[in-house]
Amino acid sequence: MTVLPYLVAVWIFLTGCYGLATSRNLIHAVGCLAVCQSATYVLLLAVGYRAGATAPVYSDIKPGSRPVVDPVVQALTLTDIVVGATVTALLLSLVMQISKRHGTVDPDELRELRG
Amino acid sequence: MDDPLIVVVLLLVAAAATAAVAVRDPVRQALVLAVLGVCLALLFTVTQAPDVGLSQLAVGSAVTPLLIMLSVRKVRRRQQDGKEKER
Amino acid sequence: MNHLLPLLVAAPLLGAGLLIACGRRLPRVAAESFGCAVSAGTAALAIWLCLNSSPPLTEWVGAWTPRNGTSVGIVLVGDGPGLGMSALASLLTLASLAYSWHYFDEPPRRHAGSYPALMLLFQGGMCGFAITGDLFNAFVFFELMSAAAYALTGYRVEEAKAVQGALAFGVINSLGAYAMLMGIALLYARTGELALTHIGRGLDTHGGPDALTLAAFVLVLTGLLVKAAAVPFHFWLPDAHAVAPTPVCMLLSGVMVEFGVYGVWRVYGTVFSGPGGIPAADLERALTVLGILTGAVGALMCWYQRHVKRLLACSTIAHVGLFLVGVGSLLPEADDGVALYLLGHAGVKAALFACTGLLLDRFGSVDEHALHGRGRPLRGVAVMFVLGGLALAGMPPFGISLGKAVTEEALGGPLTVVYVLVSAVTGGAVLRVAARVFYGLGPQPRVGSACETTGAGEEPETRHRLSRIPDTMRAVPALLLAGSLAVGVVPGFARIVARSVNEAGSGGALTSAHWTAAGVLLGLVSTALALALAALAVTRPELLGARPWTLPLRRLQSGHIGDYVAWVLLGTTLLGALALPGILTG
Amino acid sequence: MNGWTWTATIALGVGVGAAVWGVVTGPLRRRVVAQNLSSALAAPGLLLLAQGYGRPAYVDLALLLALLGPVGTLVFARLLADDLAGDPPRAWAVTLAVAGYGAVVVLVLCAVTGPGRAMVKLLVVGALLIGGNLVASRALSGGFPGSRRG
Amino acid sequence: MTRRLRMIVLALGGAGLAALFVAACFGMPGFGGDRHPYGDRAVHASLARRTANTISSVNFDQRAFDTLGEMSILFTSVLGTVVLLRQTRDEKRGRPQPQEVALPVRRYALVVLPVALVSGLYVIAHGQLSPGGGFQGGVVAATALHLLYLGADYRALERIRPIGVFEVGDALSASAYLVTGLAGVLAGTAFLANTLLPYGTFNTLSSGGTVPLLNAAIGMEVACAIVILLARFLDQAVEIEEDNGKR
Repeated sequence: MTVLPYLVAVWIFLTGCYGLATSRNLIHAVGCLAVCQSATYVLLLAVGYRAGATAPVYSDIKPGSRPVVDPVVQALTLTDIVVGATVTALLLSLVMQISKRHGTVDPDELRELRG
Repeated sequence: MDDPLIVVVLLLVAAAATAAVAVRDPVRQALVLAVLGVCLALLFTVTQAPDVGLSQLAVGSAVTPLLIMLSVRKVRRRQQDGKEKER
Repeated sequence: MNHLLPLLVAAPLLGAGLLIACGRRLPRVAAESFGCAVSAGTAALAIWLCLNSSPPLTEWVGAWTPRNGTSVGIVLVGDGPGLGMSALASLLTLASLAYSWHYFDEPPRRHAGSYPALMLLFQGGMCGFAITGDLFNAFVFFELMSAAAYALTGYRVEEAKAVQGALAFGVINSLGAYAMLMGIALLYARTGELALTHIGRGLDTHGGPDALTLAAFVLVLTGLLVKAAAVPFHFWLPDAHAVAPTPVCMLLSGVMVEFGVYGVWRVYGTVFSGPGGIPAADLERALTVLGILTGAVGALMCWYQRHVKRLLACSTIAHVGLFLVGVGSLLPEADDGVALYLLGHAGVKAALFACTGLLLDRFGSVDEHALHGRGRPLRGVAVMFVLGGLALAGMPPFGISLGKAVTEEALGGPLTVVYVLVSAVTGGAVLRVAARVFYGLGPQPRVGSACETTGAGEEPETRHRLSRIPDTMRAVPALLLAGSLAVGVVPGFARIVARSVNEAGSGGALTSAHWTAAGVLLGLVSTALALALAALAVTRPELLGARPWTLPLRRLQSGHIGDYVAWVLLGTTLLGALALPGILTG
Repeated sequence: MNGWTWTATIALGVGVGAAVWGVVTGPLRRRVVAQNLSSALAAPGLLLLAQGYGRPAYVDLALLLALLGPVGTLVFARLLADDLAGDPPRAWAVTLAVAGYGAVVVLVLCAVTGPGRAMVKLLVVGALLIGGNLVASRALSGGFPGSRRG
Repeated sequence: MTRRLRMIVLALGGAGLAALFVAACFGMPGFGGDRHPYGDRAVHASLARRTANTISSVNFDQRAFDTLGEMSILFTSVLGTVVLLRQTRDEKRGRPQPQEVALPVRRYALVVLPVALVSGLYVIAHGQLSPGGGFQGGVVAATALHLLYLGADYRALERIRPIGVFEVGDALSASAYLVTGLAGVLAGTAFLANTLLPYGTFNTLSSGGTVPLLNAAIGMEVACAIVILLARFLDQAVEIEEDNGKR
């Protein structure tokens, strides 16, 4: 158990990479990149977890009454999720333009840049 | 202390992520990504990160699927137009 | 004065925000002037801070100054190299904004400010990355400069190549950034800190290096080396640099790629150099092997290109290899040399891209073969292009040559040969282009092989093809070359650079950087070699033409995102394997 | 762990596990239904967790999921209307069962909480959850007739 | 490069990376460990500044400079998307056609829209107290508007969505974040330091100094950003078509 969350994060990252490398559709590839990114969230939060603790949000509990988990990793992850979505949008807009200019979104059929 | 719960949700996330890669059609992948978003939100909740869970729910449940589906629609429309022109 | 450090980031970002807020009303000239003014102001601030950066400035953002040695805030470190890099980035941004002044193709309707705003955001990202002393913050600004760079690379959406190159750039760099974030998470798990120096201290207190240290090192370096385009992480670079608008290329090749090298230097020096980090011998092995590989592959790819922008992009890869070799030696003298080299290279490479942009806008092509002899009327540009080629080859007294000489002296031995050969080949390739395009020397080359990117059929970036070249576009490369020359000849400049680099990096071991007879001689040798190669290539094309054994190497550059991702993974494995021995024995 | 979290573990493991399985396999009509039910199956789990952890603040998560989950399904219903028109999903039995599960969970929690602001919030979540789920199912099975484009 | 070669390279690289990762995992401190020095300091600092939600305190006070960077990435990506999805010379705009929507769906959309909007604002406003904040609430508020597209049609959405206003709002809220930060420099302390505002009473809406201000700026920026982003994508998918196209 003590390493399972880390191993799951690694598994997700590597699976995402595999999907990215073997993808036949650029939209699918961008989706795989999002999967890779979610691996980083899982890893960060697993690192910040403390057994038996609760969230460091004191709107409904008294400060100091219960142990709390690490807020720093949560702050790092939280902003990254929203920002990750917009970067995904940026990449998707490039995919749309590729589909317009090349008439395909299959990376195997893109043959403009070589050598 | 909350071990079984975390293990169950971790396995759900791993399964959904694997499926999101294995499903090759972007439409179906978008469906899996939506479910992956829910699973991730559950994972963030059980690791006591409700803020992060909210962030994931807000982004993953509607915005990301909408972006992907709109891209698919645009790409498909183009390809249909292309085929009609060829005829 | 410390409080002014965050302004290096805030000023360009605020400028961009205001440009977008008012951009719908603003006429184009006003938007562009505003962009130039903000960029120039930031550059001035960076230079002023740089001149006052001894001893190094530190600033805790939000006034979270440490209590009992710990803080919860983010620290900014304004030492010589950091401020120098932000000054360089700001000056180059200013140069590219001036270069694109008024000439650049029409902005999207009602979005006159979007191009200068993106440039300012790019500048802000680079400045932030340069001065931050916090690992996660470095990642954030790393992403910021990447996001701006993707958008700028794909700016000409009507070009099929541009969008494809930009997507490859985006996907590979994002993947690299995620790898870096995984590495940061591992370091946080071990040390529970995010400030660079605290992480380093945390690793040291934990004891000797183990698998976790190695994995964190490899992952963080993967992100940085993807940005630096070291082999085998380099595939995105020719695709992106060949298609980006010329002013953007100036920034990408001139300074963004170099930020990867700077990041490696900074992260190793502050995080992994202690007893709990990666042993020096391992880093030396890893960076030297990757650097030599990068130099060799870059030089070969550079020589066989006919698309001029692609050729310049490949030469950037080759020179990055040389930077890595220098940084990997961990000698203070080599650090000085690389710093000077980097400054000189930025000016020359940006100037060469600017000249190529002029060709594109004038003739609608950047193909060496198609342009054969057509550049004759552009006398001034020809002179600048030749000077750029000579400087790239290492001709004294350009800054590149000085930097190379200092580094070569520090490295000594066989690595000097690598330096001379790579400089000669890349410089020779540029001189070959100059001879063919601007002077029409040699026979018209025959049609090349099927698997290469030609530079024909490119759209000019201006509204119309230029009939005469605007003065701004001519002045910018001239000034850039002059700057590169100044790095080499202004007395005392090299000493200042060396002092500030040593103050920041090598624990105060002061060394001096100056011209030596051996250095001048080596510079002249590589220049002569480059001239000889160019002359041979122009007069006897078949002698140095495509060889069958180079074909597989060129085929690897396939334009396929899946291939590039596979290579990135292989690169991390390679990096891990190269750094492994010290972990096993230590 | 207490009874609430144990219940949540089983409910989430079985419910969301089934949703993941459903969205990965089978024809498109089954996948969209599974996607729709995933939010309806997860939200009661989140409510149970909030109770089990003793953190009323976590109810916000269930509220947001109940609100946005059906919106996500509407996205698919809207943009896949053409694909689904020929083969509309028919899964009313499952949908109603899941809605009933949500109702039971909400009512049990209401009974435990007792009257007050927290109970109102729970009821709102329940209403959004069940209403959204049913409407989204309706949308999937022909909510956008005559979809051309627009 | 052939598919076979790619798979070989991928297998080699993946295996190496996996080995490295797994070895590293076994060197990590166990999951749920008790040592979080930075985290503990952050909790103390947050309570000292009377911010009930520690995560908001980290985001908008202690590491506000990170959030500045993240916000700029958001701003950049949106600006990039606007530039990349512009209407090019060979494209024209078609009129979107009205869409038939089944009555229950339409009613649901119209009922939920205000609820979602209010929830979004609630999540933003309570950012420094309970879970939530500008990033999450902004996305919810922006999503709410798009119920009009889902429940009615694109024309209805366009009528209430003056895109120019959102673009200006996006840029202004990004600038507002920066100006709040610069106020600290002008007051002589440090960038993004709170110099003017009192920290208020613990667990009330106005507690936490600059946190609510920066939180609100981010909320507005994110909401505007997502609206613009979706508007560009909807334009592409619904309106913009090639000039020589058949339709």
